[in-house]
Amino acid sequence: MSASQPCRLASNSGAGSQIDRDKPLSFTFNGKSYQGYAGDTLASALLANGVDVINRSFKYSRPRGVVAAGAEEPNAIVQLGASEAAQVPNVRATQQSLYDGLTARSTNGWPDAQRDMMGLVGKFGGPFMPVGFYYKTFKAPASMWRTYEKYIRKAAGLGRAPIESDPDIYDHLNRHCEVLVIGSGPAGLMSALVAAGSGVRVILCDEQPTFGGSLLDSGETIDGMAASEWASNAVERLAAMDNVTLLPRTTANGYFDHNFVTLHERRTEHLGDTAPTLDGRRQSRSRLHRVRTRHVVLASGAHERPLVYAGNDVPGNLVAGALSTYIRRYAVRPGQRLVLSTTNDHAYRAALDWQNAGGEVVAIADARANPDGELVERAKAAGIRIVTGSAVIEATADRKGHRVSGARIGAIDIEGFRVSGEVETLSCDTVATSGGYSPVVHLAAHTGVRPVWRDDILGFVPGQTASRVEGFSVVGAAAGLYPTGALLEDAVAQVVRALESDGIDAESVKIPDIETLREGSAVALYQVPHDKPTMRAPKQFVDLQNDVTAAAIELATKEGFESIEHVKRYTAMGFGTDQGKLGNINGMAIAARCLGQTIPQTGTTVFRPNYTPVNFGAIVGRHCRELFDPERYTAMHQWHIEHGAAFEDVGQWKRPWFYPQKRRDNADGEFESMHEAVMRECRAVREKVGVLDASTLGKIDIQGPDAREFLGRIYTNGWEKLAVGKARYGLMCKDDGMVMDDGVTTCLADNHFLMTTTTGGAAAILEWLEIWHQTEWPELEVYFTSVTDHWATLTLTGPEARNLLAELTDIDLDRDSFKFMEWREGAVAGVPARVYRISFTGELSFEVNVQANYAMQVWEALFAHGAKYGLTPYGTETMHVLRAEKGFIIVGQDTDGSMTPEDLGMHWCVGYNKPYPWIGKRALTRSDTRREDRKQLVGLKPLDAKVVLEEGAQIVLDPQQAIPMRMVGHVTSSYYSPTLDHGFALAVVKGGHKRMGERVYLPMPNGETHMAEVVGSIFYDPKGQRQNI
Amino acid sequence: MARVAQFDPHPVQGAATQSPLHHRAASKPSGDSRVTLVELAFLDHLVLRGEPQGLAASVQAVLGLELPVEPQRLVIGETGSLQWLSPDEWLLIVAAGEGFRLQRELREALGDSHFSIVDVSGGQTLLELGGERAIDVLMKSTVYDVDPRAFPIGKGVTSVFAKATAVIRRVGEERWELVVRRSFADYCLRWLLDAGEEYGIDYRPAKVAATTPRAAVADTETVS
Amino acid sequence: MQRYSGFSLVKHALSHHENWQRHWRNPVPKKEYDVIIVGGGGHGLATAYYLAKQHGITNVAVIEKGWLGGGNTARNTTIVRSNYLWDESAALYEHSMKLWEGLSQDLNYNVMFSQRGVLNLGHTLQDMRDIQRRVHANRLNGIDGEVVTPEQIKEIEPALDTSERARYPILGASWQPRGGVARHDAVAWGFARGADARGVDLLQQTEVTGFKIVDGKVVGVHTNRGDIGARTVGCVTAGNSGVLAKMAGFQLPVESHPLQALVSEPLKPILNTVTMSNHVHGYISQSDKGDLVIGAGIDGYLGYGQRGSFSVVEHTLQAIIEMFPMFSRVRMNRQWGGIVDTTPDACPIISKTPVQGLFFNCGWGTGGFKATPGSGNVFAWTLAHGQAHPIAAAFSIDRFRTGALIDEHGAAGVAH
Amino acid sequence: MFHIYCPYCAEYREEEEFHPKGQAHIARPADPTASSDDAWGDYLFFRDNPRGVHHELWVHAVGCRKFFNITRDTRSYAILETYRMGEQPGVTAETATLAERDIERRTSDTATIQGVPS
Repeated sequence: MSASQPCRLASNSGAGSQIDRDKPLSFTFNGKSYQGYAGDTLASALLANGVDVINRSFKYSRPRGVVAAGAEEPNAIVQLGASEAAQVPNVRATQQSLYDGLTARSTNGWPDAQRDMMGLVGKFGGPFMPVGFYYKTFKAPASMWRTYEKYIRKAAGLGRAPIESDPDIYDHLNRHCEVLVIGSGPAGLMSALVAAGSGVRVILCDEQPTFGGSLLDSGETIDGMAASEWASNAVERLAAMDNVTLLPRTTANGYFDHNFVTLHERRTEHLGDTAPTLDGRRQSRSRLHRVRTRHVVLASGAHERPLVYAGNDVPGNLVAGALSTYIRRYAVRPGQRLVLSTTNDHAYRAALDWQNAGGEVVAIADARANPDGELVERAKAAGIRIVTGSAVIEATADRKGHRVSGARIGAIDIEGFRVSGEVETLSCDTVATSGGYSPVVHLAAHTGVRPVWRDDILGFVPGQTASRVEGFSVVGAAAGLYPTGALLEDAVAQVVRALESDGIDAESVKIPDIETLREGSAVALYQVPHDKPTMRAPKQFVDLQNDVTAAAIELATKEGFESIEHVKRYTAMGFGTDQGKLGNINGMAIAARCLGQTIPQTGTTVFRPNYTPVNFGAIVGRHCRELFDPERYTAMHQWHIEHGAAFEDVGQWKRPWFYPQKRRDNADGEFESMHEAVMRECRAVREKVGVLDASTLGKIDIQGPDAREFLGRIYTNGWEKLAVGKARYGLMCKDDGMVMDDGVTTCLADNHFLMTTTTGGAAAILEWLEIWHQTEWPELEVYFTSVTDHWATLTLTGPEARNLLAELTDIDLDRDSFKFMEWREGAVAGVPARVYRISFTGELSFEVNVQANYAMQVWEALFAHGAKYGLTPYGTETMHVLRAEKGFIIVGQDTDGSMTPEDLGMHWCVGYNKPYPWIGKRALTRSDTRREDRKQLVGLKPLDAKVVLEEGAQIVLDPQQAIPMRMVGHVTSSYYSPTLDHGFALAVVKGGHKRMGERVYLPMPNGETHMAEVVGSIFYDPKGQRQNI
Repeated sequence: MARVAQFDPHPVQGAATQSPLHHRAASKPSGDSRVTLVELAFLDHLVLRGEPQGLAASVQAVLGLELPVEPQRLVIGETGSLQWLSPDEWLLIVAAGEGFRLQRELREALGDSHFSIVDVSGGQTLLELGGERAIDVLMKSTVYDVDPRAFPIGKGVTSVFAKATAVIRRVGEERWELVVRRSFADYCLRWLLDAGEEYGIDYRPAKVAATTPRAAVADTETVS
Repeated sequence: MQRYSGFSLVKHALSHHENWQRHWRNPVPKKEYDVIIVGGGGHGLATAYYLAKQHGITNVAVIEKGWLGGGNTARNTTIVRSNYLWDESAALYEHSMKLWEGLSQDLNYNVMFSQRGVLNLGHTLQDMRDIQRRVHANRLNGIDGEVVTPEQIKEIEPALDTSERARYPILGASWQPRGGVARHDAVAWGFARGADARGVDLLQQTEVTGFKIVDGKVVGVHTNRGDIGARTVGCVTAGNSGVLAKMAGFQLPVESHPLQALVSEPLKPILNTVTMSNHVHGYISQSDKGDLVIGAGIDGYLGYGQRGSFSVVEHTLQAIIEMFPMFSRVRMNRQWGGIVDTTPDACPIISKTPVQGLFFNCGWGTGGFKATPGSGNVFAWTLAHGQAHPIAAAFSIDRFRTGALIDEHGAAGVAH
Repeated sequence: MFHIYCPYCAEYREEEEFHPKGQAHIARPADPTASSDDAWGDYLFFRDNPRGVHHELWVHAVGCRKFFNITRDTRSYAILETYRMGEQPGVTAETATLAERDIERRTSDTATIQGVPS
């Protein structure tokens, strides 16, 4: 063993299949530099360096070290990352591959995990912090809770979030296959081989960098080769097939309905803090595979379960199998003198490996009276002392509590839950335990399949699969099947059956030859009795991450928490980042003992995604930042940018909001304020001519002999008389009578209409038309096609609109031949166009519609000719002011899903006598819609002309009343009108249509109260003459 | 009086035309691109709707294309391509300027039956994606199974594309076409360039000339 | 009832905590009760507590088919606020808020109600109009709230990206300082302990299989532990309300949908407050344990499976990263789902039914947790008086027939 | 994440392409004026909410844009059939197999599930 890595076995030991001793790597832990090798995990490298204390515990701040070797590790949690932006909180050292320059810190402990001051709080405060203590205190005085809470929050949590943005990217790959095999141990590899041989698409994933699972640690011989060699041969065969996708470093984290599985592939996390570029190109740090598969083969193996005994959290306590893993894969023997406590034969392998690696096995305490399996015989033959009917009842610690110093072993009476004989203290630095295995059933539970307890294997296995998870098999240790020969045979049979269910013949596969060891049966032991009662014994931890002890569970049950869910929630057992992979079954067993029940009576364990934590970025993939949500552009978008438009988000569209110009009166090139720009744009439209990019309006082409009938059913108003060449405004309601959309629809030909919708409503309205057509009126002959994007719409409006357009078109624009609410076809700037004389501003308007690819030609031609007419581009804000002056509503602004056409004063737009009971008609006669005091749309004129009422301001009739005030409505739209030179608003007011001339009040947060007069909703040109000039 | 208003959107004289991606420059040339992307702009796109029995013969006669009645089928011929979109909806893509003539001929051939033909040329554009890693780019972008085993040449589907939608069609061994809506085109392009970055993506803007002549059609049928 | 305090902890430490009493008994069902409450979640337990405490009705059973507080009480994101738009809703949730403010002391149980404040972000001009409308209405209803600017938001919650960079930049927010979060399980346990101490029988693992109805009047329930008589029955069964109503022979205007939530791994304190966004669609707070607690939208389909679709989780985390780009490397620990009973107007039903003596309190949709004390309080009054509490009157089933809906959709696209 | 057979596209497609649209087979009253306020309220707002077999309307929104029906178990989320508009379901609550009912036993939400810690 080298001085720099005191626990690393020598290269001639033959151990260390995963490490490359030719590639030493340096890394930093808690500010101190260490060396490890390529292939190490951070945990193996720390153990190799003899680092015992890796973190401090969450509640009692006790020193903690490595317990396990994989995803189940509860203790060895670190903060990773050298730079701020690359910080990753809560990384399990057992799953983090070592890379050169890796920088890690303990997540807890002040000033650090070695010399922690908070430990004092845990040591001396601990007795006053029983389970659930926080529910019982910190209540008085009530005002102090936030202060107590501040300290509680500081003490809680593990790592910290970075406070800079992630420099890396993440992505998704959608995959489809016939067979997804999760886990590459013996059962997984065998399953993949069988499935791949049939030619179907197979994905094999494993969370480890190397495929093989338990075969990598196994001393078994398969087909005459070492198990790990057999595994690598199998992987080579799979890699050569083009129907197989191999995904190492890839964890199956979520199993969703109908065989959808999320796999998280860590592509670069073993390479550095941030993802390196490849040939100068970015690659994703990690990738989420969204897999849809015909069959899932769950080969996720089993986790070894530690025993629960006093002092079981002191560094140097490990699960037995982890010793074999560290020795065989990483050539690390994390100690000198081992005491093993077991309930089964398997764990003897760890003791034999320890001894083979040059360590001393002080004793094996076997809870069974007469263990007699072959491994037991081998241990005896190796001269190891075996103490039967016994267990480690307590691990003792050195003075600082940083390392195991000894093990107290005693004869135990399992049935009676007591220490039944003498207790002997053995000096050692390592205690390893095994209470059997827990099949990794997590994924099976994600879609609601309940695990069932099996007494014969002392573990939960996935329950019988229901028909809805057709295409789901569980193989190997995950199914509670452990002997390698038997599980290979079973895996082959299950996969063949699965393929046959799809009519696929699987090639016959030879089952490898394996020697099968004679094995003694295991005994059920979870918490080891102590010579003191549980409540008085030194702490016996069940959930190491959340500092949940056996005493806590006992107290919880005494306090009436009898459901296992209550026990878990009251104690926080299983709520850690390991989700109780090591502790849950022990906790259930302890609860069961306290309640005098069996484990299955006490409850099953249900797991939720994720199996292991996945960073948010990986789940988000590329749907972030500039790709978070589509930005929709019109054909004139670049022009708007070039002309300095400020944009408004309307749905996904970017619409010009206003176009601030450089102020003429300011030499510094300062830009107009929004108010100044809008006033200028408004004046331009009212006095000269403006142009709006209205391309975002929804447009639906409607063709068919029943198109007119359909419109009559879907709109509130009548369409039977609309002549070809004319257009009409329409209102749409839902069948509850509330307005949902509006727009102008044009009759293009007898059987042909063009409907326009609001910008935000376009997609929903098309679906609305389709649902009525497809489900209610399939007999109507009509087709709907979206042409929103096909047509660009350029709205020219203002008194000079005709003069400008006339320069560019061959259409006769004369007011008597091209009337208001009509359309014509012709060329505009040489481009074929449909021109509609409709107006949303009250001014003379022409909406020019051209195929979008030609829109810029027309737009630029307008400006080429427009200067002399004062052509001004205007945005949505000006559009809002101008339309509000005219009392034109905006659905969604002046309505909120509770307004009927009548509430809006739009009786003129309701076809009361139409023959077909159109959508929304019936609701207009319901008792609530007939109420006289419904909120109705009105205009408000502030008494102070300079005041612009706040949109959303609430309206009251009596400003003197006490709070809560009786509110009668609110302001829906409010602007300053440069034309009228005063503020004005649209509002909804209870019974408003009968309140004309009344005074109302709008109390503001600053104590001011605005006064306004209720007026009609049309403020400008009430006779509508200007649009007809 | 006409039952349906037909409209030829193309200028007689030819006019400046802009694709939805006109503002996007070509990617920097690189020797090792494994994905190529080019916009095939200014083609004429028509949506044809009706009952297949009624349409098939006329479609065959006018377009020389078999009307695909099998779901997800794409038929390509000299006139252009015709793709099944739904049991009563097809997408016809033909050369620039051809759409109006074909629409007229189809309407004549179909006579009084109930159908609809809608020009959507300005509303969408076509991108051709190619190269050995084109499939990976697609897997990053759509939930549809684009594995060649499940997606033979001559198949086309409408599916999710990033957070937009696209018509996705396979036209060659490593050649795919995407039909995207005009207003989403810039987003889709940005997405594709991002998704293709790690494979080296070579993007070329539309190759077509900046003016499109009007097809030789005598007069337009309009309402008066 | 054993009193809890800091002193009691010290005292019990001396006896190794061996003498703590049960939180509640595990009684044998009686033949008959004055009132039966079906559903032992937060709302049902609160109803029982206030029936006993305020109305002196203690011959009460709460019948729970699983474990107390095991439904949506155990599965929500624990947000408490009262800044609802409409007068009727505002009155109900503010009534609840006032009860929250003294709840730990009233129950002698620390429910960890933490008034960390709630931000509802606006990202579009219409968002801001809606926010202003709601805040104005709240203030005149006596509910705290103000409209805050992006600069003020940055001060309240520095982790939020308030820059112009965002796809949907934050234009402002409503801010309710009295809003916050609470420890959800403790709410159920506190009410249960208080009800039990006043004589209420909490019957767990007891499932109602039908109602005994004679001449249109309820006289009791059938359960898997035998029939139990009662003159008044109140159903507070959230996602299962539709199923219960069907047993009683009528339909409710509710649909049961999956609602998902998720948590990160525990982190050191990083968030000060609760942040919610309708527009980018997600909400987030940090629990005392350090987890980021994140809520998603509901799945559109009916579902009793307590799970939803992964795409909803993806969309939610996209929204969270849009608002908090710095959380990209923070890891998601676990997701789960509840069953929420939604109504067409996103408001609850607290109502008599076609069966005399049978009342329902349901339809809380995605927002029931915050209402727990208020809902229990008005429902207890309703059961005690046989008619709707004045605050509950507007929440009758009848509104779906008259059309007098209280449409909160406008105010709460993501209501929680 | 449902895998849904679209009866018009004749293949299984991903859930992201579809939207659920509520209960299937809700017919609008032929003569709304003749329906009482109560009956109209029922039509608008009152829906089946079964814990079990449910017939629901979906639309293949990003696909063929056709509406169609799904018979689905709201406990297990198993899709028992999909069928076109105008067709009647082949599977109903009454005909659902014993095996399907058996799901209730195994997926009942009364059992234990992990929730949010705080």
